[in-house]
Amino acid sequence: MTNMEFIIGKYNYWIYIVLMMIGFYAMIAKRNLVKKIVGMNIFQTAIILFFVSIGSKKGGATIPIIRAGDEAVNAAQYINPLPHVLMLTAIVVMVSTFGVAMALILMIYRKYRTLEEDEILKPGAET
Amino acid sequence: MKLFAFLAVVLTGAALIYSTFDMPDWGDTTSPANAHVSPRYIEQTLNETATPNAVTSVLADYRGFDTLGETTVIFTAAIVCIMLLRTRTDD
Amino acid sequence: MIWQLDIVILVLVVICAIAAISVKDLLGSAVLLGAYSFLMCLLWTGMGAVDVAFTEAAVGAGISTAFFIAAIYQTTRRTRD
Amino acid sequence: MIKRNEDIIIQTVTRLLTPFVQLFALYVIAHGHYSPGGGFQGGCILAASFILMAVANDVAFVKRRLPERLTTALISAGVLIYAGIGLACLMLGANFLDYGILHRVLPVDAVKARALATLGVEIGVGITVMAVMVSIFLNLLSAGRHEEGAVE
Amino acid sequence: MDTVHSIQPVLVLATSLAAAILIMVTGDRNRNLREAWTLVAALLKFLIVLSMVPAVLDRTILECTLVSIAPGLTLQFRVDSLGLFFALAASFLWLVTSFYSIGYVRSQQEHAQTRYFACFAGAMSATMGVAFAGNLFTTFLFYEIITICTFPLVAHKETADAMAGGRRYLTYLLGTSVAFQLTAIVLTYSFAGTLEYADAGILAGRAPDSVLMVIFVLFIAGISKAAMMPFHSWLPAAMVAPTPVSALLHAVAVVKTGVFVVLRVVLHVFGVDLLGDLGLGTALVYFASFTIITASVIALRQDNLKRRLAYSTVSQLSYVILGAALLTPSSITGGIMHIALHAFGKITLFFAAGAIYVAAHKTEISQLNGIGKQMPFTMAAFTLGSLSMIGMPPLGGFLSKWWIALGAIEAKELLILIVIATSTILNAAYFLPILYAVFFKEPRLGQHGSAGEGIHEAPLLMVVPLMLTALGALALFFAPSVFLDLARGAVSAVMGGQ
Amino acid sequence: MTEHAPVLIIVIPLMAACLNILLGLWKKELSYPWAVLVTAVVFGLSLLLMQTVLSGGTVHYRLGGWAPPWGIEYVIDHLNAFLAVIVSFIGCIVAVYSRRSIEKELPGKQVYFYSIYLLLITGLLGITVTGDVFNIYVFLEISSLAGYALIAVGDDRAPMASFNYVIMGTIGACFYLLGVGYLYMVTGTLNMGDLSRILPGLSHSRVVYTAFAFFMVGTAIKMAFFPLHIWLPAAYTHAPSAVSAIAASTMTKVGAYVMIRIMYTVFKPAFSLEVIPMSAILGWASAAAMIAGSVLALGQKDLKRMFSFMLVAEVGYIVMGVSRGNSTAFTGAVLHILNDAFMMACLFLVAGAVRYRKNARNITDLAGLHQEMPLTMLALFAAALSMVGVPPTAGFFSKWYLILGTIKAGEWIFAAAFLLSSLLNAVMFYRVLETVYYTGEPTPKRQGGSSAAVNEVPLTMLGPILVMAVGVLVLGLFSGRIIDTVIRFTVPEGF
Repeated sequence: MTNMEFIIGKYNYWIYIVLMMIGFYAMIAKRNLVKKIVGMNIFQTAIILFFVSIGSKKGGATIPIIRAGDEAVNAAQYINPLPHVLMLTAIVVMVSTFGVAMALILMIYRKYRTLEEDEILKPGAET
Repeated sequence: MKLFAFLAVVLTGAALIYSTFDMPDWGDTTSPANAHVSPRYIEQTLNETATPNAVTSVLADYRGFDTLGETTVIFTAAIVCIMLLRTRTDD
Repeated sequence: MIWQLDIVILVLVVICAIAAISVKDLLGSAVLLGAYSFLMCLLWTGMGAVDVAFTEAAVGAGISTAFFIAAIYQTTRRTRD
Repeated sequence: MIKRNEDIIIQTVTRLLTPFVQLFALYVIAHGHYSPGGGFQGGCILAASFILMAVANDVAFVKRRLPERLTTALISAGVLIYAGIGLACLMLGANFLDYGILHRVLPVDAVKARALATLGVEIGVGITVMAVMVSIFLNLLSAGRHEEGAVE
Repeated sequence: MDTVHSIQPVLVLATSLAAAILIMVTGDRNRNLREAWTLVAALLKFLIVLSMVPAVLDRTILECTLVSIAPGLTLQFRVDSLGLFFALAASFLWLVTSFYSIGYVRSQQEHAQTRYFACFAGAMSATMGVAFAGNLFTTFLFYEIITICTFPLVAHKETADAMAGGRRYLTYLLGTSVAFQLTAIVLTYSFAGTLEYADAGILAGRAPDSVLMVIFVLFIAGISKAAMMPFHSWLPAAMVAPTPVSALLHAVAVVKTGVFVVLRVVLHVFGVDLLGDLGLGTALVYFASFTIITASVIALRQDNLKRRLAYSTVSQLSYVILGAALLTPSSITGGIMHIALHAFGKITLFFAAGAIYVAAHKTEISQLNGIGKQMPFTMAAFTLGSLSMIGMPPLGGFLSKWWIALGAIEAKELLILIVIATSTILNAAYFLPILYAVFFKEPRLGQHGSAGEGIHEAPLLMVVPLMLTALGALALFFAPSVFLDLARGAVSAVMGGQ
Repeated sequence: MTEHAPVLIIVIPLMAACLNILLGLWKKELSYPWAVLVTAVVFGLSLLLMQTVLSGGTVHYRLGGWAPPWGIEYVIDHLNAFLAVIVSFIGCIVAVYSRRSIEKELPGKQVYFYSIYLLLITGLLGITVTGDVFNIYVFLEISSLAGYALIAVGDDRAPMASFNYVIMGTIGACFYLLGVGYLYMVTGTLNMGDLSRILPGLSHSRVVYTAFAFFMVGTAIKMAFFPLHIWLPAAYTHAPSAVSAIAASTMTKVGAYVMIRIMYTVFKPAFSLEVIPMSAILGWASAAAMIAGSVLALGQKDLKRMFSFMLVAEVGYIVMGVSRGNSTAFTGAVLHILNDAFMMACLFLVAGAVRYRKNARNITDLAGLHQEMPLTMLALFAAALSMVGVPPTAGFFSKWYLILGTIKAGEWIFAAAFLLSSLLNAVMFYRVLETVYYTGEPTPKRQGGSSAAVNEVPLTMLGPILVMAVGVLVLGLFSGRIIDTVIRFTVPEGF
């Protein structure tokens, strides 16, 4: 395996890791609650990228919608639909979590009038 | 804190990249992920569910229960938001 | 997909992600997140995941951004990091 | 943005656009068998049309067309449709969600029954997703006070 | 030796357990009825225990398996000579103490009497459980229940002092039993595969010597109810309890449970032969000797009567362990006998201390000058009790010391003879001055100038029991037959009929 | 109906949650009886399921009629059924309890509360019965979302505690999902049975190692395993009482269940314990959890916070037992899942009752409560004994097996950690019980009749508390039978 082939074979995974780490960093290091949520979003999207990468097929495979009249369907011609299905579910989960987190942020803001974690955690910050 | 987080992230990332060396290549048609379970969905979706879009047939039929769960997740999210944000307590 | 385009999008995705978590304005963050999602859609379409891309376009770039902006509208745009 | 500004252009365009968006959403839901799309995507687009309305006009405008009690009911109704189809299979003697058995009550064979049931399921999902998205959005936008109509 | 299934041991437990429940249900509404439950249960219990004596003397073992919770963890009762010996002494003394308690709390108008009597009954029930336990698990179970039931009794006064004493009590007993005893039990189970007592021991040949030694040390450290030094300090601390509690629980139930469990471990878990082979017996002998001497020396310096008695108890308990650890038939007989003989003597002393407190409100020894004239009966009993402690014939205490000394000669541990002699001298040194002061010193004129006046005997309900136990200590010298037969039965069982 | 029980225990609470919303639009008062009814039915069904498993062995149920690995399959063996019975029972009891406390703590939100409560039960049961790794993720998210919400509606700092939980919970769930992805990548299947057939041949792939690591970290976060427990104490302290009770007693246990499934069903013991030194890693971490949890609990003033830290320690117990690699310790761990569910439920329910009646949160506020709430305090006493591990309460027996197991594995230090933790628990509960029984108003010397007015919580709260307290005692006596009939069969092959 040449270097180039190796890189082409893996670079998608590397990008997913980079994105995931960006999100991960935001989730644990950022002080602003909304930024944490943004990080969470990036994190989850990166995972979706990873799953989609698993399912992809090179060499002429097409989207998994079976052409009418195709009698003997050859699986190699179509992209693997299973990761897509899983990721549809994951997206829904993602947006649900996002909505809930936003609702929580609203609640927190109502109580503390700020979204900075260190200000919230100060004793007596409640209004 | 930030430095610690950065270090943790870099270390995790490095470990993950290391693990990619054993992965099947991107887009490999014969990788286990593409060869074990999924061919049946593609080959049989028309015969078994009369639905050309394999994603739809897997989503709503083969793995329909996942989708029921998914719908429940979003249902939960809605009820949660209503409960959390609702300031009125009457009605 | 043409691999050069693929690379460009990948680079843009990473830039958008970094920008989204580092801008000092949450509204800007929201928009950048939307852009990030949309670029992701392109990437996935390129890989043949049309359903996922479609959903992400509707959710990530659409509904999520709307939620985000609604929440910011109710709270604040300011952020210290 | 959400203030009741009398921007006539935006309001008019929205009013013109909304039916088409909604029609497209219904198409996406119904055509999920043959093209990308399905309940979830369609539901999102349907919700987007209402969100567009809320943004262009105000919350009360949407509330008149889609009262809160209705959205709440629809949220449940969608899930119930889905689970109900599953239970119907169970009642007819097959396993849960085994749509094939539905050919006993539908005028089609077992394979077609699966496709039809899939459509039913997608409709259920679509209803829920639409109602959920609208409900969450309106709640976020008005910070839980959208029953009162206009927001400050 | 045959084994018979019998529910008698369960009945023994059930009587006082039922009493505890009935006492709680009756509560303060009807105090006579509440006290009646105590008495009825005590009597019933004693009778049932007595009814088992003939069978056990016939070398029959009564067994009863209640419930098998898990392999090894079986709730099982087994009445053998040793257990019955302990049960007999304890149940008789409970009966006596019940009368005494009623007199005491009524005259003191103690608070929370319902709790007091309920816990009393519960503790007795658990003591019987230990006496009849057929395996280590059952023993441990009831051992813990005793601790928990007696805690409210120790802390009964609810003052800061009482709470501190109670806390120390609980810390030592619960702490050591969970940390050491439970570990030892777990280890025993994992090596021996069983927890049931056997006459020849269950650990022989099951584990490497070093592990056995560790287990032994854990056991001895874990059974802190036996008040071996350095785990003795809960006992003086627990003297904050009302006197009947100190009397019964700290002369009979709790501490005797401790030494009883040590006996069980020495005789039925390790077995005489194994301990002899490992040389652990000798180690324990010296350990016990140390406690005997040190505690006696400390007792010398105490002015508080109950504390002096407490240290005396610490010292005397180690006699039992000493007897067992010498591993000769005579010494073990002596050790076992000492459980009963010391109990009779010590309970008399505590009763007397309580009577003095009730009648004269005096707690310090230095206040007791000349009190013998005001309270002749009490102090006569006190004299008998202390003489028994010292080991003067014709009192019971002499017998056990005699046998232990014999055992020491058999085991060729002449040093132990010296220990016993020293201890006897020390005993005399801390008891005789009391007697002298009580009978021969003139009452010191107090600030009120009315010393000695208005002091007379405590209520009859208290004096009669203490006379009874004092006479018991006397009678046991002349007629130890039942106890002696049981003790010999126990010894012959573990020594293989030597 | 019997053959559909596996799916009905999921679908019934799910549909009931939806119907509850519709019912709520009509009559709000119906929510509570509806929730109790549904949870009771679910409990009945789970018992039925248990019966089926006991008599006929493992139950397989194909959803949608598709054969695995193409469709989703429910596989219910003794472990699943055991967990389902625990979850549904506690769910039912806490539902009964919740009426008054929710009326007080969440006025006007009962309809939504009970819907989300039912969804929580749905999610937890879904995790326990499914045989598909991705399906677990979906139900994990249902239960997590419900959990976030239920915690967020608690008292003052609850929203922030819940937010931290959202962040941690999402990381956990995402790691789990990544684990699923990595496994899918190298095996191409999501079915547990199928995975366990394929994985042994791949035991030297770095991808599989990574997947395993992701699974472990993900479940560790979900079950609040030290040192990833940081979200838990704040969350359970500030949640409404009924929520703390159900969450503390079931959510961590279900997390532990997932860990067991991953370690021993998906990956085989040969991989989890030999190829990867998981036994040592988890052993030391859980020893740290036991000690740290107990020590931290020692420093707390708030009752619920103290219990939360104890929960962290208890999770350590369970993981210790699971990771020892012998059947004795494993039996102890599974038994402890049951016992701990009861103990924790009892403790948190008591804390809730105290808060309901006295509006008290701190240990010092318990002073002298034994006169006012004698039965509640008796329940606290029973649970405390069990936590310390005094026989014959349930806690003793699971600890017995756990300690025996560690000794069997020759790990003396871990056995010592158990004892130390028990001792610390004893100190802690001594403090609490001393406050309850020996401080406060001095008792009058003579009590004529009822001196201190007994002022117990209402029957709907007291009943569940007493059920739990009695349960702690009864389970102790029956633990041998439970082990013989159920737990014996849960021990994975290869031990």
